[in-house]
Formats: sequence, C-alpha cells, structure tokens
Amino acid sequence: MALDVLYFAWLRERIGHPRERIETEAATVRELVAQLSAMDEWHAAALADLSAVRVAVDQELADLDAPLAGVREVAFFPPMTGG
Amino acid sequence: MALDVLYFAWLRERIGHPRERIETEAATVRELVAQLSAMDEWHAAALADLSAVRVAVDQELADLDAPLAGVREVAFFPPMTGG
Amino acid sequence: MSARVQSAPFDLAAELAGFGQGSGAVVTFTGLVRDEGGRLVALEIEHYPGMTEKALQAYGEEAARRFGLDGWRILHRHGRLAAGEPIMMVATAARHRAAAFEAAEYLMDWLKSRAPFWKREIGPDGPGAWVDARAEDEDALSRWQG
Amino acid sequence: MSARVQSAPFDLAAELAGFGQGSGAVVTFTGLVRDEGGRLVALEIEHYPGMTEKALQAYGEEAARRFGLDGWRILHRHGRLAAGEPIMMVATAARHRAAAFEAAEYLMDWLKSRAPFWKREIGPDGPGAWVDARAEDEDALSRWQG
Repeated sequence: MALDVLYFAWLRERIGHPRERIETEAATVRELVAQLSAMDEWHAAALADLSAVRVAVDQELADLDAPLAGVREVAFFPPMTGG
Repeated sequence: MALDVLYFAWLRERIGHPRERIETEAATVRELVAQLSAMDEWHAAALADLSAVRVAVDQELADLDAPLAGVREVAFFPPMTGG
Repeated sequence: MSARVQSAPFDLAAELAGFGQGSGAVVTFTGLVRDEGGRLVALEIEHYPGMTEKALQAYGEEAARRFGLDGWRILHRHGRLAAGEPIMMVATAARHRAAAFEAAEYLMDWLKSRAPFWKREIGPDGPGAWVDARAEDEDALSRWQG
Repeated sequence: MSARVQSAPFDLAAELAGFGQGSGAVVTFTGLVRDEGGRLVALEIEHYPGMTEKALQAYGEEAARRFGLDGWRILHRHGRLAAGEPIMMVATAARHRAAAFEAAEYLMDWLKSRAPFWKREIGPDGPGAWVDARAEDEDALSRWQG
C-alpha cells in the first residue's frame, strides 16, 4: 500500500521535505512511525519524542493506534498554536 | 433657591414636560419630591412609587437623602434600559 | 479612548479605522434593532444630554484601567431607530484576547443597566410602553462586583 | 456561515458587509501581529491545506449549533505577516449578546489550540524557533468541556 506522508512546522524542517510517498505494510500509525524512524537519522530525530507530535489520518486528528487500512494520507505535526 | 428639574421617559410623559424651574427650600431630594408631589396630580402620580424612580443630582446618580445645597440640576427617571 | 452619543447611523468600519494599532486583540460588539418577527417597527431611545456622555466616558476610562486596555470606543445612538439599524457599538483593544473580551462584556453589562438611556418599542400601531429594566441585565452586571 | 484561509490581508469592514442582518448582537474578534517591542518583525504561519479549511468549517458549524447563532465567519491568514497586520478574525451573530460573546470566545479558544496552524516569530535577525503550544491556551479550551 502507498501512502502520502506529510510533515509540518519543525517536523517538516527536521525531515527536510514537506511530503513523501511511502510504500508500507503498517497496520497502524504506530507501525508507520517505526518504519519512518528506521529510514534515516532525520526521520528518527523528528519522530523521537511522540509526546510532542500530533497525527492526522486523512485530515482528521487521530492517535497512534489509528488503523491505516484504506487510508491515503497521514500527517505529522507539532501541537497547534493558532494565530 | 432655584433648581432645574428634569424628567425622562415615562416620568416626562406623566408630568407633561421635560424640565421645569422650581423655587425650593428643600434640603434633600426627598424633600424636593414631597414639594413636587404636592404641586398637582400628575407630579403626584409620576413620583408615587419611588422604588421605580432613579435620581441624578448635577448629573451624578444619587439617592433620596442627597443634599441639595449648591445644586443646580436634579433629574428623575426610570431604571435605565440601555440600547 | 472616546465615547459618543449621536442620532445619526454609524459605520462600524469607519469607527474602527486605525483602532487597535500596535495592539494584539480587538473585540467589537454591535447591537442591532431586532424586528421581533414584525412586532417591532422601530426603537425609540431617549438619553440625558450631558450626563449620558459624561457617564460613558467615565465608564470607558474605568474599563481601560481595570483591564489594561490599549484602546476603547463607545458609540450609542438615540432617537428613533428602525428595525435592522445599529443601536450602539463598543470596541476594546488589549494585548491579549481575554482582557479585550472581558472589557467589552463589562462595558455591555454596564450599558444595559446603568447608562442613562431609556427605550420603548414602536410597533405597527405606534409607540408601546417604555421597556422595563430586566432582572437578567442586573444579574449580568453583578458578576463584576466584589 | 463560512470559513476561509488566505494569505492576502483582509478588511474587517468588507468581511462584515451584510453580516448579522436580522440579528440583535454581533461580536467580532480580530487578532493582530504584535511587534513585542521591536523583537518581532513578522509572524510566519503554516497551515495544512485541505484539513485546515475543513476543520474551521466544522468547528464554526459546531459553534452555531451549540450557541444558536444566526451567523458566523472565520477568516485566518497564513504565510508571512508583518507586525501590525491582522492575522485572523471571527464574527458571530446571535439574538442576544451573551450567546454572541460566548461563541466568539469558544471559537477563539479552539483556534488557539486545536486549529491546524503553526507559527514562528521572525525577528530582526531572521526566523526564530517555532512557537510552543501554551498551557494557558489549553486551559482556556478546557472550560468548554463537560
């Protein structure tokens, strides 16, 4: 299965790009995080402290246990800070 | 001593005019009310229920015991109802 | 930092030109004449020329001190106001939103029960009775005391 | 009844044209970029195109139901906003002032901590760090729960 993975704010900066297409067999967000963290040191650093990371699955806020079946887009970002 | 006495809203309508000049020896607002009420039935009716009447002395909210020495203007009106 | 009483309509945009510059949060409140489902054609608002302006100015200054405002404006109309027309507006500017919101609500609670204005409804058949003070406006004001 | 995200500046007056017609109470909130005594030249605001618009629309509709609003508008900018520029606005219209005020504060508390926006300060020497979420914004939101 292929997913679009998006990053915002300092996660985008640490990883070095705003989005990427990922081939994955991950069943949950947590499994996807493990796969991404194993890719390189930048992903690992950005996703090291998950308490500082929020997740959206297909543009809805979700948690680490959210299933990925049928999902097209997963986004990682810091807590929102409004305007 | 001569005072300008002003009336607003339904007090103005019951008394029939918005202001009048009154010669008085009243020492307090309460004594002025007694004098006005004795003038005619319209004043008496308008000032009959003082719980429904508010008073300003020289354009500051005051109570019935406020002294009138040196005062130029006394106003009677219903509780305010804003906009 | 100004209070005004006038019979002419006003334009919120014009009143706010330049307001809040250098501040972080601006709150405005505008009150409009409701037609109450056709029962009300207009509102007639009476004020106490001289006292009303002084009272609005003094209360605006009090709110500015209490909430540390960067700026404030109060504008209130009098006379006959047709349904749909603006009656009054309050604007507050502060560094943070909580102070701007609180100051605007504080001014409104006061305006509704302590500012020298009296109103009556004018229906399709002419003027009705003067509107009585509302207990809920008195309650709203009491939350700022003590 | 609309939410919008844009990079261009906006004009409060133009956004409010016709807003609140037939209603009794209109509240607006405008947030402006503070210069923090010269420490801040601009704010950079990032959003999540697609998700942000949907989230604003859904939350506006939630506020309309919860407070019985006659109307609402949310407008939020993204990109680089210079000190003094407006960042966002919220407008609410209701029959009575309490609902209009409460709905505007509710929307603001949510926007500050749950809407998909991230910001960082740009000083005289360039971009600083991304701004951390503030505990007091989280506290402000919690008052609407339960």
